[in-house]
Amino acid sequence: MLRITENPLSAEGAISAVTKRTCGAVATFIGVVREFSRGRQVSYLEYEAYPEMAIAKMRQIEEEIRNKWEIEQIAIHHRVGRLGISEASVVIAVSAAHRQPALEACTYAIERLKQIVPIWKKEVSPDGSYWVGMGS
Amino acid sequence: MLRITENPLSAEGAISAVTKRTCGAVATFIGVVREFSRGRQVSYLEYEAYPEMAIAKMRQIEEEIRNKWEIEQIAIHHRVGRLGISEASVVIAVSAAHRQPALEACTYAIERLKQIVPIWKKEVSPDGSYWVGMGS
Amino acid sequence: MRVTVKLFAAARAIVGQGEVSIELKEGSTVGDLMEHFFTRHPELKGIAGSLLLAVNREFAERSVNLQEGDEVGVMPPVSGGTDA
Amino acid sequence: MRVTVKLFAAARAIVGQGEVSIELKEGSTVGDLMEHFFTRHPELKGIAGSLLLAVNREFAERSVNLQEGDEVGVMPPVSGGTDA
Repeated sequence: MLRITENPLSAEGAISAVTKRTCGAVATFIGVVREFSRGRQVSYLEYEAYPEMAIAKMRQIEEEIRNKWEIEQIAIHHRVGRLGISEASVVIAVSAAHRQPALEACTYAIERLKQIVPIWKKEVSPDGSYWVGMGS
Repeated sequence: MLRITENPLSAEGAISAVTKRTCGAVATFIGVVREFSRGRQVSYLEYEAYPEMAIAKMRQIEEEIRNKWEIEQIAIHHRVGRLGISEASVVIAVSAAHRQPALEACTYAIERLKQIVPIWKKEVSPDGSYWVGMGS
Repeated sequence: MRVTVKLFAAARAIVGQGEVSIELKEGSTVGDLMEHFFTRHPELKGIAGSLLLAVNREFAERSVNLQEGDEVGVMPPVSGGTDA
Repeated sequence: MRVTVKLFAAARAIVGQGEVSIELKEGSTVGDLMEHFFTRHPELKGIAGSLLLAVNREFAERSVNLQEGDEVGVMPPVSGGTDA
């Protein structure tokens, strides 16, 4: 359920993968490429990962979540490579018997992903390209 | 984007409908039929709506959300009629430039839906059927 | 005056009809209308405390005055969305 | 002893390689390894304060001692997920 891939992401696929007969709720978060970033027009993004460590850190996030909330399943799928406007960079889907743990765990997952999962993006715009996160 | 329907719901459809070029985040909540409810085995659920008032109340929820958060689009799709285990009863999708309003508004939408939108369910189990919410 | 009453879920099951047209005296309130139903369907009175009422698709108290042509909704507490 | 260094994003762009194998003296730390890079790539030193370091896929401080065969990650602050 933890995946780094160059292929387009499917929210429906992640939702189906986490839904079990005991689940009453599935919360998902989808990060998509915006047309503008920090005032700059974006042509496309290039995502790069440290794949083995990224999967290990996603596993850590899953463990943290299972220690905090009663959830059933969690899927975290992150895309790498070139992504155009409105394409999904990340899909997180969390299923649980009840809505509150599903929603809270989903929010936690995207916050932690942005903190500890080694994935980077380069914004490519008409006037050049920029690695994001280097003090920009 | 506010809909009561007898047809199966599509999370992907709701997500696509709310995603615009200015969006960086889409949060969704999917309510699904659980195999067990309050300790009883569920065979299937029958959802019934007061459709005109339900749509009016969904519109009220959208207005409340737009007054509280900077969101782009919101879709609330609720299914009525007979639903089997693991079928989706409700799909909420909220898009925004940023993740926090999308996630918070999505959580708010399902809470308010359960409070003010006139939709009811009857649980049908092997030993009879029960309208939910009547003090049960 | 004549009002349309729409009943839902357990309220519909008890009354046996989803929609009823009723003639009321001028000046009748939602509460007066409910008494009409309680007389004919004592079982409905048993759940009276939890019933929600609406006039023209907006939740309303029993003290609200009805007008010719109003649509009154009689319904149990809502339970949509998800049980989760 | 020999360690493998993997560089990512801006760090990879500055060094011009994504993976380097380096021979170090016994007892070297992550910080010693970084000095090796700073000498050869002064531009990397310019972003030294924000670089994240990992040993065998776990974040590590510069004071950590390296062992034969370790995999060291040199990377900018992460920016995955979404900009939103």
